[in-house]
Amino acid sequence: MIEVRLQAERFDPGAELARLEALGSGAVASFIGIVRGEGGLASLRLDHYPGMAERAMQAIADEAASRWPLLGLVLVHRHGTLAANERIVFVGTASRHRAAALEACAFLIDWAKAKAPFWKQETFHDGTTRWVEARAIDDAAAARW
Amino acid sequence: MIEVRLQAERFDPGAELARLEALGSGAVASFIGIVRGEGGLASLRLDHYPGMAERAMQAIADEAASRWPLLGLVLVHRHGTLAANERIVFVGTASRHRAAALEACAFLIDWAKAKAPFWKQETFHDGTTRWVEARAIDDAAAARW
Amino acid sequence: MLYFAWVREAIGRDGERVDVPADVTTIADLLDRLAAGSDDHARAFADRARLRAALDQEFVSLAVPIGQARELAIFPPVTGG
Amino acid sequence: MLYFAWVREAIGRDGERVDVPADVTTIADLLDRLAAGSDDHARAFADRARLRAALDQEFVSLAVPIGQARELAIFPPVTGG
Repeated sequence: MIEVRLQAERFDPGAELARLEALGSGAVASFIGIVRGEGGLASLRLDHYPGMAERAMQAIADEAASRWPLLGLVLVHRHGTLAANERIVFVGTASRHRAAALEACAFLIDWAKAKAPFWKQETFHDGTTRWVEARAIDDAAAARW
Repeated sequence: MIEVRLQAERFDPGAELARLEALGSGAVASFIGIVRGEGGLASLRLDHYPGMAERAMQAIADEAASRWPLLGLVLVHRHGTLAANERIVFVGTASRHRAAALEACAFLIDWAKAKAPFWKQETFHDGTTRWVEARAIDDAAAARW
Repeated sequence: MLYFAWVREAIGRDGERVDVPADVTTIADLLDRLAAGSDDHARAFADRARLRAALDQEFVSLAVPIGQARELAIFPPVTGG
Repeated sequence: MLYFAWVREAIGRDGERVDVPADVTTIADLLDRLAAGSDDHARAFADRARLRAALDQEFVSLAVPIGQARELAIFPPVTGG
């Protein structure tokens, strides 16, 4: 089961995990990225490149599936406007081997951050907006795989 | 928030994750270990060393909290008799940094497997039982941290 | 051409049809040409180190020839996840 | 002393009170002494490579002196998680 979803709607990590757990693999890892509401942040807007974003997510998922023995993989990324404390991204992996599940999970979020066409714009309570700057550390995290 | 629980009762990963997400850290990682129902397995019994098991789990959690900048950490391990597809262990971490959350999560399950006094006994559908043998790979996984 | 994030805001639109001049080879060449003809483009393309590109939905360097590609996108380094 | 997993099954009980003889120093010494006095203990302690110990709830090697410890546990390598 490889499942990639780009959506405006919220998602439920417990439900995503339950589907991965039902595969009977024994080891399920997950990562959730959430909007931090600090520094006066009111909301986050996720701009994306329609078409390419889905393709890039699918390519990243396929790459993970080729590198690790996974029984299941779920990658969900939201777009549009998100409030503080809303979930942005979910990565879940199921494998017979815990190391494979955990490593594939880390790989997926590292590559999703560095290689999928999304851009974050912050809006603050005072009305100002700011495009989030890319960080060299994210490229380095993606390059280690 | 550091929370360590040894319990016979089932747990709900979605509920555990929700509490970690509510800390506002932005990055939440988790690992779930589940009884694999293959090879004719009917049930798994988890023997443990009362008193020492809780102490070892707490020490492992404290070690993780000292090594990574975590806002939250949950380690739940069940004991007693578990059916196929039941959850055995939950590890969840919350951090501002995704690498910290993911690494601490991997550390916690590696050390829980190698350094907490639990023993698994398998019962098969034909009535036979077998104590699971420790694997050198688990010691190696714990030693890398 | 498609523009995303602050590149889109600087240029003031999310894309435009561009016929690649015969003497333009690479993406960087095309950005030079567009910058020469419009202040908005000049401002958006001023700092090439802050720009990334995708040609027919594949990430490429600005030094890559455009060739027969049908879709070119210009945007800042990605920040999703 | 406390026994867990197949060590408990081999000995047939989950623990017993043991007064450490004056000429016994290490955990291994004590296992030798108990094995000499009971077939069940001898069988349970036959392969020392498969045994682990905790002294007052801390993992230790079998070569460690028992000293004034109040609780000694013998068990196979752990397999939880």
